[in-house]
Amino acid sequence: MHEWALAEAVVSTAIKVSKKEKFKKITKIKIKIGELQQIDIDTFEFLLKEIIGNHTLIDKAELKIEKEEGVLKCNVCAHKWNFKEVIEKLSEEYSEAIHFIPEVAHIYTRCPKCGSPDFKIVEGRGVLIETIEGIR
Amino acid sequence: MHEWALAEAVVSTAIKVSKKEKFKKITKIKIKIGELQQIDIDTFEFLLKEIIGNHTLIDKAELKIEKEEGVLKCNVCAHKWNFKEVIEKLSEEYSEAIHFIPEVAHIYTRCPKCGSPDFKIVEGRGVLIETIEGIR
Amino acid sequence: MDPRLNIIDKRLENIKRLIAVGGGKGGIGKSLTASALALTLSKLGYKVGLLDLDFCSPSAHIILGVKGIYPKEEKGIIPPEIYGIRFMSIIYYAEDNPSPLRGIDISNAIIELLAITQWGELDFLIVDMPPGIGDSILDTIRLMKRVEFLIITTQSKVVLETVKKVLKILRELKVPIIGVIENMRLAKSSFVKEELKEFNVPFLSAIDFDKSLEDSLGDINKLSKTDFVRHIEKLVDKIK
Amino acid sequence: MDPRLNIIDKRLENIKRLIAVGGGKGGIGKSLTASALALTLSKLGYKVGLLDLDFCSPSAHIILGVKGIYPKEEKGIIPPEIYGIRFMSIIYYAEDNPSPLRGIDISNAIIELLAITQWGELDFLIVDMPPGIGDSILDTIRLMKRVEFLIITTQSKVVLETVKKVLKILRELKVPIIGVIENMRLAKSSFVKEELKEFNVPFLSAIDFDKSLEDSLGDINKLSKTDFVRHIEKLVDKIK
Ligand SMILES: Nc1ncnc2c1ncn2[C@@H]1O[C@H](COP(=O)(O)OP(=O)(O)O)[C@@H](O)[C@H]1O
Ligand SMILES: Nc1ncnc2c1ncn2[C@@H]1O[C@H](COP(=O)(O)OP(=O)(O)O)[C@@H](O)[C@H]1O
Ligand SMILES: [Mg+2]
Ligand SMILES: [Mg+2]
Ligand SMILES: [Mg+2]
Ligand SMILES: [Mg+2]
Ligand code: NI
Ligand code: NI
Ligand SMILES: [Zn+2]
Ligand SMILES: [Zn+2]
Repeated sequence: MHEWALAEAVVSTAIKVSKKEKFKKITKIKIKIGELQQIDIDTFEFLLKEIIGNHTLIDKAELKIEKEEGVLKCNVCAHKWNFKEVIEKLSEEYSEAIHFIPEVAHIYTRCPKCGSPDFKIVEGRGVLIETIEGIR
Repeated sequence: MHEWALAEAVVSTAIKVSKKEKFKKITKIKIKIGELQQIDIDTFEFLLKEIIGNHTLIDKAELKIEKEEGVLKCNVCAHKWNFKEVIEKLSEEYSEAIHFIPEVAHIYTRCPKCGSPDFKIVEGRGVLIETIEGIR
Repeated sequence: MDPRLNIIDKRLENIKRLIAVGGGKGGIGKSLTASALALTLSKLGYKVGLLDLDFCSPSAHIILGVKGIYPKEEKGIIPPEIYGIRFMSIIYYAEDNPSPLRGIDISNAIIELLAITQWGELDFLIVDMPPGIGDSILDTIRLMKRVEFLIITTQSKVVLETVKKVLKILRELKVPIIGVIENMRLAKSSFVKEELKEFNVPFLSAIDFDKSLEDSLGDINKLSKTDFVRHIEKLVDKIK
Repeated sequence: MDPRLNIIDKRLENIKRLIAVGGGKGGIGKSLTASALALTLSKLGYKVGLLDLDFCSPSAHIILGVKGIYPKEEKGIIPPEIYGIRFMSIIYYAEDNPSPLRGIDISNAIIELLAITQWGELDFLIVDMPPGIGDSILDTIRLMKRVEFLIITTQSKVVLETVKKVLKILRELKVPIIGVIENMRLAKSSFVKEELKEFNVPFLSAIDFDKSLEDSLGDINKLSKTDFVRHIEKLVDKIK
């Protein structure tokens, strides 16, 4: 469960933001999980709930977690593709490596059109916080 | 007039796009010139007109050239500032270097708040084409 | 918002000292120094971590002969221990494949590693830097806020020119500089000392060029007996 | 739309051959080879350009002793000539200041240089590559479409491991590889040849480690008389 470390990062961020915004209570956190990181949403929610349970500031927060499609764009031929198209062909070992460090997608996958490893991860890389809501 | 090389790049791009779009005539080109590159708009327009004069595909195109403010954002302290704030304090030599290669702003300027050279050029770097319009 | 940036301080909070081994140029002995330093400190009984941040040419695992170990998953990733050193490197995920990573990817991978690695308590985290004054060093300075630099140089004009640039930028940014090691010395000369005088940084050691060093790479017993490691053992008092 | 990307082909169209000198690692003699090669080809009467793409540790100007020259502005920038070589480097704009450029900035600066430099007619453009498999090499491959690579290595395990990665990625991307030069040889050995056998690339030369080479850097007369340059002169037939 290395995901725990990322869930803790989300909670840390929420607490930091709420201090800045002077929230008495955090009511809602919206999170996007990029496809490249291949994190199971239910697992992540479970871990998050466990961690926020220890903080009264945030323990009642509604968690909204959504998947974000992995979109890649080739710097050579400008082709755009979805991570789904390439993940299926990957061995478990390689897809696990991408799970830990999404950038190794440049090592184990290629532009489906021209074969280049030189592409941008446009969206859907990893865990992002969209919004944090609270009451003052 | 090293700007000529960039003006030629604009015209090359317009011709390339019009081939793809099957334009018979290019009617309008909208260009943004980022502040970091410190290119005089009238000069650039003059050079552009000279170059498009040689191509019937584009010689009647309306040119719309606008300045884009140089916006920088610090990766360390998240401060945002405008290139105008720092350019005034620069020697002519350094600002000319930035005119040629805007990235050397990282060498000769710093985040006004924390002093870091580690900042993003958010916008206003150099010459960009916004739109190319034509008739088929 | 990138949540990872807000957990890195916590991941590093139980590390007493963060020492990056740099110099800006490649091929000057940064990886050898970082590896030898980690090894020496570990032998002295300190709790030591070694982080190889050179994603294109990771070398510490070759120098130390690391093979067949892999991090454990437990509330993050736990670096496996080798010779008492908690060792973290891109090789666990990249193996020996080419890593065609642009700067943005290097930066993202560094942030990820720092956010998910559970170092635990350490006396020293030694960071083996890649060449360049790019994403890796900028992120090291930005994210490992207490980092100190140990600078390697050689007598070469081209190396010194770059080392001076690194010293200049570290000084400007008020990043602590532990000192300079002159490596691969071919002849006694005060050239390096004089060239770096203006920076007023401690000159820690001069290590001779050692033809037989290469042969000891990957073999911890041979390595421990080299002049190189002996030099590092001697200068470690000035660091710890 | 970035207009610069659509003019680079035109800027390079009157250059017969584009040769990048690489190897992935630092400190293996890429800059020395690139400089010596440019010099040798120029002496042979070819029209030669030299482009230093190492923005953090630019070295070609130090090796060749370039000083006090600056490009002319004329429908772009025209590289000044030195020893018959049209020489382009970040130093005209960065001088000897530290260049804290992230990958995105390096990429942008490369694109700018390629878009505004008017090389004119050249038989050879020699490109001195920085270490790494990052923005510089990816942009070189992407933007200089006809580029061929000349690969430098040493006998070192850590160097070879990286050189193999570079060869792997070049082979995969079908970028022509002119051959490999083994540099800084300390002892005769077939180690390098054997390690690189699988890549089936021409082995061009083995250049010994030369203690006195350093002393000739910056002095074109001394440099021309070194064993290093003599080796390059001999192998140039296999390249041109
Ligand atoms: N004192 C020395 N004598 C001889 N060879 C050395 C010495 N220090 C380093 N080397 C060799 O130089 C090469 C580069 O060393 P490395 O530590 O990988 O440098 P860097 O990390 O700075 O690129 C290696 O082959 C190493 O064996
Ligand atoms: N054959 C050689 N013998 C001795 N020193 C060498 C040799 N080749 C290169 N060097 C030295 O190695 C250092 C690095 O060379 P350089 O060309 O700058 O490498 P790179 O461009 O790969 O970083 C320089 O100090 C140079 O003088
Ligand atoms: Mg190294
Ligand atoms: Mg291997
Ligand atoms: Mg070099
Ligand atoms: Mg100087
Ligand atoms: Ni996991
Ligand atoms: Ni100009
Ligand atoms: Zn592609
Ligand atoms: Zn700042």
